[in-house]
Amino acid sequence: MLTKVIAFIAVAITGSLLLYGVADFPSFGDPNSPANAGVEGGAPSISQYFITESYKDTKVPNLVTSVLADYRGYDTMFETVVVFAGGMAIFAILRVLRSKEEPPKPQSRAETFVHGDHNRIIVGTTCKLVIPVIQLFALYVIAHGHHSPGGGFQGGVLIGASFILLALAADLKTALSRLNEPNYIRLACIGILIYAGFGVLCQILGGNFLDYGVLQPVLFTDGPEMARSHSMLGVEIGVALTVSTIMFAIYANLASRGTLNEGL
Amino acid sequence: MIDQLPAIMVLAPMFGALMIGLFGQKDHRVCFPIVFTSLIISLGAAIGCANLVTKDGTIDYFMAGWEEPLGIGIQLRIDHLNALVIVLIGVATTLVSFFSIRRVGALDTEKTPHFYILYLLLCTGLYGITITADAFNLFVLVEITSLTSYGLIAMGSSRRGTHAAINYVLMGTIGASFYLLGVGYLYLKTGTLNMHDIQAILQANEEVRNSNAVIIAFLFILMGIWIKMAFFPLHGWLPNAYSYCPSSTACLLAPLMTKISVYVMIRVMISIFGLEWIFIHLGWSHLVVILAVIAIVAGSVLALAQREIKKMLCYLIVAEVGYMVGGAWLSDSNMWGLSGAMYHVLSDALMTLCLFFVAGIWSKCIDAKEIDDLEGVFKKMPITSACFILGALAMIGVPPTSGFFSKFYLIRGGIEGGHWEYVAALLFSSLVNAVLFFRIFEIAFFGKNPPEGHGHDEEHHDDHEDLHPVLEHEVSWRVTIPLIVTAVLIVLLGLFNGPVVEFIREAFPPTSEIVSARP
Amino acid sequence: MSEFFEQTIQPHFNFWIYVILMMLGLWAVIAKKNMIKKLIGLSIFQTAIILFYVSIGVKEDATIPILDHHGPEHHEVVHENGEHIEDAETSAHPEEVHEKKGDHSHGDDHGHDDHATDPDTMANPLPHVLMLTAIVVGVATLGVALAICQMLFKEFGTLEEDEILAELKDSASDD
Amino acid sequence: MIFSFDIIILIFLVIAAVISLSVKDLLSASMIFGIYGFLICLLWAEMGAVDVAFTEAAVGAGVSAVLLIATVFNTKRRSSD
Repeated sequence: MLTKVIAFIAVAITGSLLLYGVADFPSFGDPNSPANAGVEGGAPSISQYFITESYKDTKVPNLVTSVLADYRGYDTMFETVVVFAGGMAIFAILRVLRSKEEPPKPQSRAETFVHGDHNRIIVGTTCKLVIPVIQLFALYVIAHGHHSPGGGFQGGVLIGASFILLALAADLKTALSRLNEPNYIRLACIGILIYAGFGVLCQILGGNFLDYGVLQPVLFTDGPEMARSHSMLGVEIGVALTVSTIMFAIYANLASRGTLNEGL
Repeated sequence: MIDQLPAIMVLAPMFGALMIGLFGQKDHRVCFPIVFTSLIISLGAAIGCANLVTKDGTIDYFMAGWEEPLGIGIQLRIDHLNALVIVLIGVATTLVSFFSIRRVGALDTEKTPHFYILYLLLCTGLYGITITADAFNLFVLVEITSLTSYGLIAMGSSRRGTHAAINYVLMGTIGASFYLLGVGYLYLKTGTLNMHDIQAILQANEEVRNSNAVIIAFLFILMGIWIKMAFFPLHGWLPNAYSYCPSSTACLLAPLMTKISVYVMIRVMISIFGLEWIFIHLGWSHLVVILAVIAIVAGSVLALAQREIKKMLCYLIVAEVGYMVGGAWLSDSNMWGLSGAMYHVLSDALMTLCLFFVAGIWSKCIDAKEIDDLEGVFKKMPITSACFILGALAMIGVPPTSGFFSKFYLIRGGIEGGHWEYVAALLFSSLVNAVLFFRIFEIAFFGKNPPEGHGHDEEHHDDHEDLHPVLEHEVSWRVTIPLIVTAVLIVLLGLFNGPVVEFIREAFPPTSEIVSARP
Repeated sequence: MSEFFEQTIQPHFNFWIYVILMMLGLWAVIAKKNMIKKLIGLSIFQTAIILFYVSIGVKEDATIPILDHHGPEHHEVVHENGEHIEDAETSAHPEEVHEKKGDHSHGDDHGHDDHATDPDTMANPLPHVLMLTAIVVGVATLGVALAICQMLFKEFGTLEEDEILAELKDSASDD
Repeated sequence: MIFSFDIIILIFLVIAAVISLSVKDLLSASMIFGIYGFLICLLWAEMGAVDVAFTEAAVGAGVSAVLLIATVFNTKRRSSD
């Protein structure tokens, strides 16, 4: 009861403070709000810069992709690192490496999930049909992230989800036989290495970290803009690699309590 | 090459982590060399950057080369405020990495590479937090440090440790979210995320500066950082999390995490909102100093009540956080309080590192987790105990150590700012520290009760093998050397307090601006 | 009635809801006893912040932040009582941009290479970018927290906080 | 952005959040949390944040819900609150 009272007081105070701040917000959807158009009398905002100039800089029509992978590429690299760190943390916490664990208790899941053979067949066949389509779509999302919503992260989650689907429909062993443990950690590392490798390559060629423009001579493009555009694709592939493997790794560890021998 | 140093500093540990992921899983012996190399590269880059700052002043580094207009890219900035902090991070992480070799081996051998991956990513996060000049980038890096430290704390800890870890996750995430929320309010009002750009807009535009949203933004950023640094009423997660986790983790997290959060608070105060606005326009200074006083007193009293060594040290951290927050908010006209707080970040990190090293060694080698277990430890482990005495003296504030000088600056700030309650709390806390540590000295030197119960057998044993216990119990050089280095650094930082404080003070805006604006 | 609606409710409605959601999440984190419930609360708390950020970037009558680079034939914006019904793939027509903000010198020639776009026709991309990162951070945190929950369950056999605390107290008194 | 749509989704969102937090069966709570994810994804698509909506559809409604369900299966399904 006491916690409820404390919670109520904390929530009431926080909420009223936030509402107090909301009172002098610009109204919702106002194109001239400071965030959208800069402070009155000041310089035009950076978001306007992104909308008007980013295509000239990068030749990428999807502004979100160009801001994500180029202007704020440093953030995005660390976003990938966050995913990697999360995967590693889950591994460190949960993974049981010595197989002294008790055998799985099947009766606990029998009460929630009743598998019939018919379900197996229907689910298995559906997954066989659906998983390649998901993966193909994921590749499209990664590759077409320059022109449509999507990009490395979304595509990566989709690939990871296709593995999770395989693990759910068949079992975890089947999914792990496609992508086993040392390999998914390695692939995750390679993903970030691709990303950071682009950055370091830029440093070697004389630019700042992630300054894709200087990659022009290496990528044989027409100008620095196209070099940026192509590098972004490379970077997105790195993100997708890390995210897909780590998403699967998180699921595999959580579903099997870290033993990796039986899934849901 | 030289202008790439900031990026190298942040990225070297990350590359180290990736290399371990690629090559370290099969053969664990390659892990430590990689860790050591990458940390040394970072430390070298940090020292290089600090050296450049002393020569040329502030270094700006624009990620991806997006300089104009300010704020479209991500800016890194190394100035007088953080130059020493990055060196501190480099030194502390390198020293702890030595300490962690044996520790991890004992813990869970198969997870060694993963421990080191988390360790190195944590270092990346800490470096990144310290040098970034982008408010949102700070959030991302804070999350990296948080996630890795959740993993490090929960890995291989006891039942209590696991419970502490989940509390830490909940509190830490709420703290980071509050920070993010505050940044969102600021972004909504100013339209930019670059700290210096935000400050320019706030200074130029009176209406924005005095709007509710900006005040709420400041409040929430502050609350978020306070949760992260375990400022007293929000400290609940810290003691259990740090005292029930593996020692090498505690040695890494306890000195650095809270101190970096204090640094972030000072950075936010100076680089986003501006001291003038905070101290004169808002006038929350008295309130925060009173909160800090409560934190100092509560932390000290709670520390006095503990029987476990690590828990006692954890509550001392809570008290020390009170010192630093209070010091930063003293708002004295010469900013001695702020300088003292920043100096105390350095000195307290070293003191905490030293004490946690010793606590880790004790808990491992003679299985001493409670104060009563320390009977006669000074005889068995003279080097470790000597370092412990030095760390304890610094904590109490005895002259040649850095602890004395940081308290000196803080008290000076308190007197000049007219915050007598803060001065009193500081003295009270020093007194409590003295009581605490002399209690330990007493037990460790003379034993709690004379060893009659064990009979003459043991004494006999001691007499005959005069030197042998020393060799037996004193741990290997890998642990002793970092400890001695830390102890020496405490003294050195104390001896060179003048230049260090002068160096830090260059980061503050000229005092006249604030003095002239005072009512 | 409609005027009241437009002037009082509409401007800040999103922000109110975000506060409500956020407080629901915060309340769950503090008051709920079950760890999974706390984590669901935490996730709601985080999505509320994301909702806040995305609401910052919304502009009335603006489309998604993807430039149309196939030439002008795709542009169609229907005007109806000052409300726009947009095709999701189009950006607004340059002519009408001029009506709204006459002081822009560019935007007339909407050719293949010159994509001078009026900023008001597109949602602000920056909050979207930031929130992509925040979502990722959120799921990583959720995963780690769930892993710790499983460890808790392994050690205590329960996920209710009061039972865990009681057991911790018992074991402490045993020592 | 269509405002009436906006309001309807926001109200549904609050309802979904309340139900998800008040249901005693954790499996249902996780499922409703997935629904919450889909609703918020819809809201973002409607606000013009298509990339965020896409990510949320994949992460919030998909992976998060699956991770929650995985944990619920491996622990207890009932909760006291």
